[in-house]
Amino acid sequence: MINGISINMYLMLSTILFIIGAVGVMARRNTIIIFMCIELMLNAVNLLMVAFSTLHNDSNGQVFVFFIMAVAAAEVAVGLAILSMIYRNIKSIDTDLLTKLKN
Amino acid sequence: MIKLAALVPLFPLIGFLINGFFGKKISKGLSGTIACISILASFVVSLLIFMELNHADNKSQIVDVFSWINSATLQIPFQFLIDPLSTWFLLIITGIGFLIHVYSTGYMQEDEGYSRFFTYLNLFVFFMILLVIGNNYMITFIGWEGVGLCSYLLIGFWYKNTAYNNAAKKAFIMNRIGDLGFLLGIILIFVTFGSVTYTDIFVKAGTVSTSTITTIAMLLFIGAMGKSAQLPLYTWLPDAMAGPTPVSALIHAATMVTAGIFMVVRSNVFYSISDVASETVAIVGVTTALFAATIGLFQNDIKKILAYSTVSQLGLMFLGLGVGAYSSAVFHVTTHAFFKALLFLGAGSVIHAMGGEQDIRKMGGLKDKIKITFITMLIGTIAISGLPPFSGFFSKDEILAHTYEHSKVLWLLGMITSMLTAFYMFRLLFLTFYGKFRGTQNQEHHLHESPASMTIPLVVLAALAVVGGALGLPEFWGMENWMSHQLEPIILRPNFSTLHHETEWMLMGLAVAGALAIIYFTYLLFMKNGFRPVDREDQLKPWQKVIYNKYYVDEIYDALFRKPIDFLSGAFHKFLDIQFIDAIVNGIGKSVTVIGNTVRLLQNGSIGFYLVGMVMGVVLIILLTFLVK
Amino acid sequence: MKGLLIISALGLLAMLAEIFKVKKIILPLTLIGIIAALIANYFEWNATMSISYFDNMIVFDRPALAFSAIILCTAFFWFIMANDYFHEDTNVADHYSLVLFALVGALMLTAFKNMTTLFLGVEILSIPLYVLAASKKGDIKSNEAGFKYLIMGSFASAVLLFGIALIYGATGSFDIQTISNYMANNEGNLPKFFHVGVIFMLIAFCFKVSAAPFHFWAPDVYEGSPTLITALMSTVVKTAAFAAIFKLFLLAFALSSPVWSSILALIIALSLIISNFTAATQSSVKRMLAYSSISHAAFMLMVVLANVRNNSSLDALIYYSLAYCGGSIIAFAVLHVMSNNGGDDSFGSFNGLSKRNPMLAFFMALAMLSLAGIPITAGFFGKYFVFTNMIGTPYKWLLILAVLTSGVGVYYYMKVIIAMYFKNAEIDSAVEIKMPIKFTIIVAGLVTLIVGIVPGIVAQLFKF
Amino acid sequence: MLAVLLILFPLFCSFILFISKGNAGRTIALAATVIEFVLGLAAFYLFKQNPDSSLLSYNCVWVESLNIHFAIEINALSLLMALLTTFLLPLIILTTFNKSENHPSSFYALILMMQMALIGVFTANDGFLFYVFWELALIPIYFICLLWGSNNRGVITFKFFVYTLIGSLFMLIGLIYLYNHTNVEGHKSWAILDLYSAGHALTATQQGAVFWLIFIAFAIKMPVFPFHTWQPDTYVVAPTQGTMLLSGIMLKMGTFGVIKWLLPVVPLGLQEWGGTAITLSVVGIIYASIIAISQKDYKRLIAYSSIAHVGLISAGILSANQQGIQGGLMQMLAHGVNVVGLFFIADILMRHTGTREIDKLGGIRSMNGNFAVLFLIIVLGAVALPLTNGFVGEFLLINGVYQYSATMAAFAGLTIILGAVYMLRSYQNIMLGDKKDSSLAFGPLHTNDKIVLVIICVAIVAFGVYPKPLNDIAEQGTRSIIALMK
Amino acid sequence: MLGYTITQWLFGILSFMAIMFALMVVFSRNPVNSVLYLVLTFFCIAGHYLIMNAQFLAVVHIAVYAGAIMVLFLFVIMLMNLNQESEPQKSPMLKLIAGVAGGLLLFVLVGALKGTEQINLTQYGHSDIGLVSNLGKVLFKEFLFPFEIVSVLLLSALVGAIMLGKKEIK
Repeated sequence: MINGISINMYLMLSTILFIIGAVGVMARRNTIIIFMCIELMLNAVNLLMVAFSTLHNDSNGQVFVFFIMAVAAAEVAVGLAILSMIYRNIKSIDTDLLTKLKN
Repeated sequence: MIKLAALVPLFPLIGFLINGFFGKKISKGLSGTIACISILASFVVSLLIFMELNHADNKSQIVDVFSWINSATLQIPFQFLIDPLSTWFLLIITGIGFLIHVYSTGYMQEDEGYSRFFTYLNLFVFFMILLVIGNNYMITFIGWEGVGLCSYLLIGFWYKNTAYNNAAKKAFIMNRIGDLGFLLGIILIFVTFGSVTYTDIFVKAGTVSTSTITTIAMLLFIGAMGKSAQLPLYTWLPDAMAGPTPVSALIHAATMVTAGIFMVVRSNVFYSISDVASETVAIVGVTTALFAATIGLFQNDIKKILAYSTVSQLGLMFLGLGVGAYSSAVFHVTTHAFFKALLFLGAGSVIHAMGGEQDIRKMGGLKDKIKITFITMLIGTIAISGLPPFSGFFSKDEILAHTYEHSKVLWLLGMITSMLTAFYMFRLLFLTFYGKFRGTQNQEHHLHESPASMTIPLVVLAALAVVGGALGLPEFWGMENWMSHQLEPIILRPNFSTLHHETEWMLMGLAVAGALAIIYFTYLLFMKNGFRPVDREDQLKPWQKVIYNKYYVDEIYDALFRKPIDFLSGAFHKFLDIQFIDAIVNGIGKSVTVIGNTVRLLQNGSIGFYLVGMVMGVVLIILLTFLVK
Repeated sequence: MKGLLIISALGLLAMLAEIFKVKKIILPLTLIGIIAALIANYFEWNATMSISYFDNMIVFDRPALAFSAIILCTAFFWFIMANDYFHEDTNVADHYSLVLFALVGALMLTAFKNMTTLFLGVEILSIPLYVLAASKKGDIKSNEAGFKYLIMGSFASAVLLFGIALIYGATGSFDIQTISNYMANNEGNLPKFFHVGVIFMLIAFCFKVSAAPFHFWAPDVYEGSPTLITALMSTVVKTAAFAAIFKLFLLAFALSSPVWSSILALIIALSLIISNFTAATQSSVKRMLAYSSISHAAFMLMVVLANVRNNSSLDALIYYSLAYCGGSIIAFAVLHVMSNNGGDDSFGSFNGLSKRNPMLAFFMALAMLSLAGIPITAGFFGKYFVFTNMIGTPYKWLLILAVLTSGVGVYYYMKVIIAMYFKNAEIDSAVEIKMPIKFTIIVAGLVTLIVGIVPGIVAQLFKF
Repeated sequence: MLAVLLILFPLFCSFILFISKGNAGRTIALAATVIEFVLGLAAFYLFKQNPDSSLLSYNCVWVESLNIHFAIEINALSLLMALLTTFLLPLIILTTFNKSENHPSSFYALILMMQMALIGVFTANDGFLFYVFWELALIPIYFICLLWGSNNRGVITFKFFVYTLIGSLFMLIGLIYLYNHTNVEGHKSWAILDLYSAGHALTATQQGAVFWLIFIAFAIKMPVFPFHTWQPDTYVVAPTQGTMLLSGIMLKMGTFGVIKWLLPVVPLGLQEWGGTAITLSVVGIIYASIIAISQKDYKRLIAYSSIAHVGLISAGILSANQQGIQGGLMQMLAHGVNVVGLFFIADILMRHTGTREIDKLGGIRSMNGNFAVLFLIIVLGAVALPLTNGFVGEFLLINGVYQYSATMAAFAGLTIILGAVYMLRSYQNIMLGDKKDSSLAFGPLHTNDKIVLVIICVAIVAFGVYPKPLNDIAEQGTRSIIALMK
Repeated sequence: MLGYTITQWLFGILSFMAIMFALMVVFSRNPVNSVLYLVLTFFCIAGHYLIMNAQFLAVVHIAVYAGAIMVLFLFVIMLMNLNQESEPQKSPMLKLIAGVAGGLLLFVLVGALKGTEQINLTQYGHSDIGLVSNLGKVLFKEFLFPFEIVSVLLLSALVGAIMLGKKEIK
């Protein structure tokens, strides 16, 4: 129990958020939105981490969240760079146009 | 001398090697001489051995040469057995062989394959000697197959002629069928007795169950059928007449075809133990005899007639074996060797004179042109027809007497056979030598007596055919049957005739009377009424046609075996091998590509789809791990 | 540890070198640095006891050092081979530093002792590779490769994080040792979601080593990226990932193997089938190699599955990665050469190579044989070790499957050899190779051969 | 030491050949193989003197961690096979002398490498080493067929390669399985005797599994029906020398393997499955013989006949008694010599007349008598006429099979008849009669062709008449194997 | 109220909003909107952090995500002016499948993520772990190495981004 809220609640919440993010990544074809959905997934994880760390009274979890944030930032940076490059090349960021490599 | 028994096969071998390697280089005369000398030498040796053995008190002596195959308990030494049987056959083989060699020097004079011919002939004699002299079934088998090979080579001697080649191939394969039986028999013998050496196994034969013995005897007899042209494996022998006539005389009359008889006599222990086996032998024998004789009636090719008569005579011998008259059979082998060789050589001389013509319808009136041939052949014919005091009479009569003792039916059939024999033999004689010449002009004034090299053997053989009977005079004449006493040591149950002398006289009388009657009938038919065999087949009555075409046996075999196998061969190859088994193998190979091409469709390049795939994977895994329990 | 520091320092130096306009020295500098790192490794190897740094964040014990040695050697030759590729490119320094940073990540993966370092290692290894995959800016295929790699990679790391979070939740710690102690202490009443966490991590790593059904990214990315980067991915990344897998699933989570072993078996079977069968139908050698790398991953996973808790599994992994690195370095180098000589990745461009450049053809054939696992090449012993580990397990059917599929494997590897020796080239101009690449190919070839003939030396080299 | 020399010398020579240029290769190769043959004879002599002379065996650690040894020994079995190999190789080299291959030296180099691997297979006393050599033998022959074969060889040789490779991988698993069950003071071992004892220790079912795992490899190699379909095609497309190697020696790897690496390993498995295997072999005999009858291409005919022969061999060996195995050994030697002779005949026909189509040929007898005689002798050897080398083996084999089952023997014996049928038929169609095609011409043989044929014929007759020297060794070897099966 | 404490109410509301906004992120057509929704989601999550008295983290969270990353997103969107319906409604199939897959995943995870009651809590006591001082201690003591090594990560991201971003110098 964290301040009267069962850890299961947090587990469920972050799971749901995680899955929403996953669905977004799967379903959307707009690259930007896909990135955002990934961020969403990472945040779900963050939430879970924090929840557990509070549960355990252990600050490691929260520290870990910092690292996740850093990584997220890095990924976004690189991702957007690639994105812009793609846009430069094909003037679009629709994933349906990114299927040259197949079979 | 017995210690040197190895010499007997050695001389022909040497002859073979010399002719084989240098035949082309040396002159015809020389190679012929070498061949003859080698045989003569081994004849002399055999003679010495024979005499020595007669005086020796140990009637079966073993001569070791070298050890051949060892496999644990299976010990097969290269070893010779000198006993009355083998020595006697040695004498026949080398003796007759020598005569025929001499004859051949004349007969083959014009052939370009002269030295090759003698090479084969020597090789044949070598193998034939091995066959009879070996002290175990393997050595016998070596000779057995070896002579088969030589007959293959000699039948197909004129290799340019496809028909001859086919005949040769047929002979070899038919023999092989028999040989398989023989081989299995040998193996069974080994499995049963742990040895294949005669001197070891015959003593143990009593200790084994009769059924096994029967199986062994049967298997061996299959071999004999092949070699000695008994039903149903006889068809190769008439075709084998494709070979040069001396070959027919030596291989397909005097020696090789009697190998079957030799082998049965050799293994008489088994046959005496197993009645089933010997019954079979008798029945097969008499059937063959009758069957072949009937075919003989309508043949027009002089050699074919003799061939069928050979088959039927062999049948008689097996009849003798079947009824347990082993010595009589050997006796008949001997006499038959004399007169049949004589007849063949005579026929050869006729053909020689006729310039290669073999159809008796185109002969006639030759008796003045080629006197010696005529007389000698006359003697031969009388001998085979079984008129006293010629050799054939005694041997045949002995067999028939024993048969009568054994079973009246078989005896009757035997009688009929011998009468038929008399018929077709005299038919041959009359058509060939009497009446007026029916051949072409230039054949007519080309007619001439053969050279001495050919006539001398004829004369010698004729003499033998006359006096040969002396070897086995009937006991009830109060004379001792030399042959049967000679063979006593090697025969388990020598059976002396138990008939009343009256019966024996009666049988003998019947035989002679029958023969005479038939001869008279033939005389009326062909001399008085001048009956001639029709020229064209369609003039025959249906039943005659059937016989004339040898009961269509060859055609039946073709339909039963050759064609189906050829068909199967094609079918297996095309359908089973290529379109089934290989197709499966290739199919597996192809399926790779097929599966691959389907699987790679998953890789459709869309991220969304990939991720769905992954998520599905996750779902599946979680499901399997945690929820499916 | 020192090795790791040296490499990261190298990364920085490479960037500085660009600033001070002394690009020429980068390559020699890098090579020297890598050698230095190797030497440092060597000393740490012989150190009496393995030192743990920063509260057990990272420990270079012997397995770690062994794996990192392999990685460093591969990297060494890779740099030699890659230098001409860099010269035709404008921002050399960036490439160098990125690759070096990736190496840092790889080294961390061999030596992590804590989820944090694990996670960071994965990311440090991946992010530069995302960039490198996309580094052919003009080429949309390359972009696409980078993009796919990035998206799916981050998806995978999200999964990984979720797993870590769950495990953390159960055990209250990120420290590997603590976690496995925790498992040991209350075996039996481990919470269910802990196992879910383990499974999630397994999945994430299956993704990293591209095992089916998480392999989708691999073929596309391998094909799209510049050939040399593909070489890097298929060697360094795989080795590092397997080092991590070894630490996690053969040491840390060994106790929970009942939970995941059957799953792993399934994954392996799937990977074997999909990879081999698809590879057999490829027309591009590069893509074929991508698929084959999947099947090799499956083979190495078998070692994990066999889960023989002694050095034999470690030997097997090390040996297999060595063999595989050798083989694919050669293969990709040859591919690189071919594309420089007016060929493309298709099988067709290998036609008649035996006439155009016998030496190249021979070593390519050697590499193919090794990858196909024919004696007496390193690859054969790799397979052999795997079999020996597997045969004791209840998953014998997997062995049969492995045999059959590697039969298929022989098919597509042989296709290359046939093309080289049996088909006739359209263009029969001689293929010329630059010295460094030739050097790399020859050395790798010799290693493949020698290690194949006397596999003992590897065991001699790494005595655990 | 001599054993090692036997293996290393060809390897060394093949390296020399790889680097040598031009037509010197031919001579080098011939010299090398002849020397190798002399070495083989030396081994034979040594063995006669003292079967367990230290020169004949060698053993050193190869991979210590896995306890793999480079353990080779020339015992009775391997001696026979080594003799066969070393005897045939010079002949095979000699057959190439009047046709010009491209890259001759590498061709010979591959052949010699092949020889090395073969000797290795026959002498290896360490399971792993055996497998390695087994695979090594595959690669050179694959390249020989691939590079010097006739058209559309690609697919066919490829099929052969993959087929045999998969088979041998199964064998590898079987061997590893055994290895895993070995236990010598606590650690595993690859030594053959330990593998034997490990195999004996297994339960019947396990042994059955191992039996099939290992037998598959051998069955494909031999090949036994129904794993044979790669063989005729491969034999036909392969260059003559390749075919000779495949049929003359490589095929023996399978049969030899059964004797040394299967029978003593899994006695129970044999009891359970031997019958099935024998049945397959016997079916193969009849099946292949019948197919051979209607073959048009002489080379293909020989290929099928070879399937029939090897079927008999494997049936005899699998019946696992003294006669069967010994016969197998003898027949392996005989068949090696004969089939090489036959394929060489086919090659000569091809070279002189430009065709192997039986129906197109004919009447050659009248054009070249000597050739006809030599050909005939080889044919007789192939139909196992007494006093040719073929007979001893065949008799013992049928004998062995008979002791297993009379009916089987009867069926197996059909090979005597069918063999005669297809061999004589083809001989007649090719050599006898009149020539069907007037343009057909057949000049005198080249000297070295004649030499090869004569040597082969001499061997055929000599070992038919006096097989003792080899036969004794075969018996000795068989005894030891039988003893190990207990 | 209704037997729930304030925090529980807060939790409920925040969770509801978070999920709603998250869904909006996924389903809104216009990227800009989804950015905004995402920011809102982040705020909710920050709220959760506060509930769990991880105050510092909440602040950092807002700063980093809403402040930095989202702005970055907006920049990109604006630069490429993607702020219109840039997604023609093709392939609803994929969407459907994706939805199904997500549903299944949810289902199995809900099924699988059991056993939180088995967690045995080790350390109790001071509940101020979320405070800067604590985090600082931990971060610069145990987590020093990761902290340092992250610099490599960021550096490589930096380099990579620049390398890809800058135009070819031809």
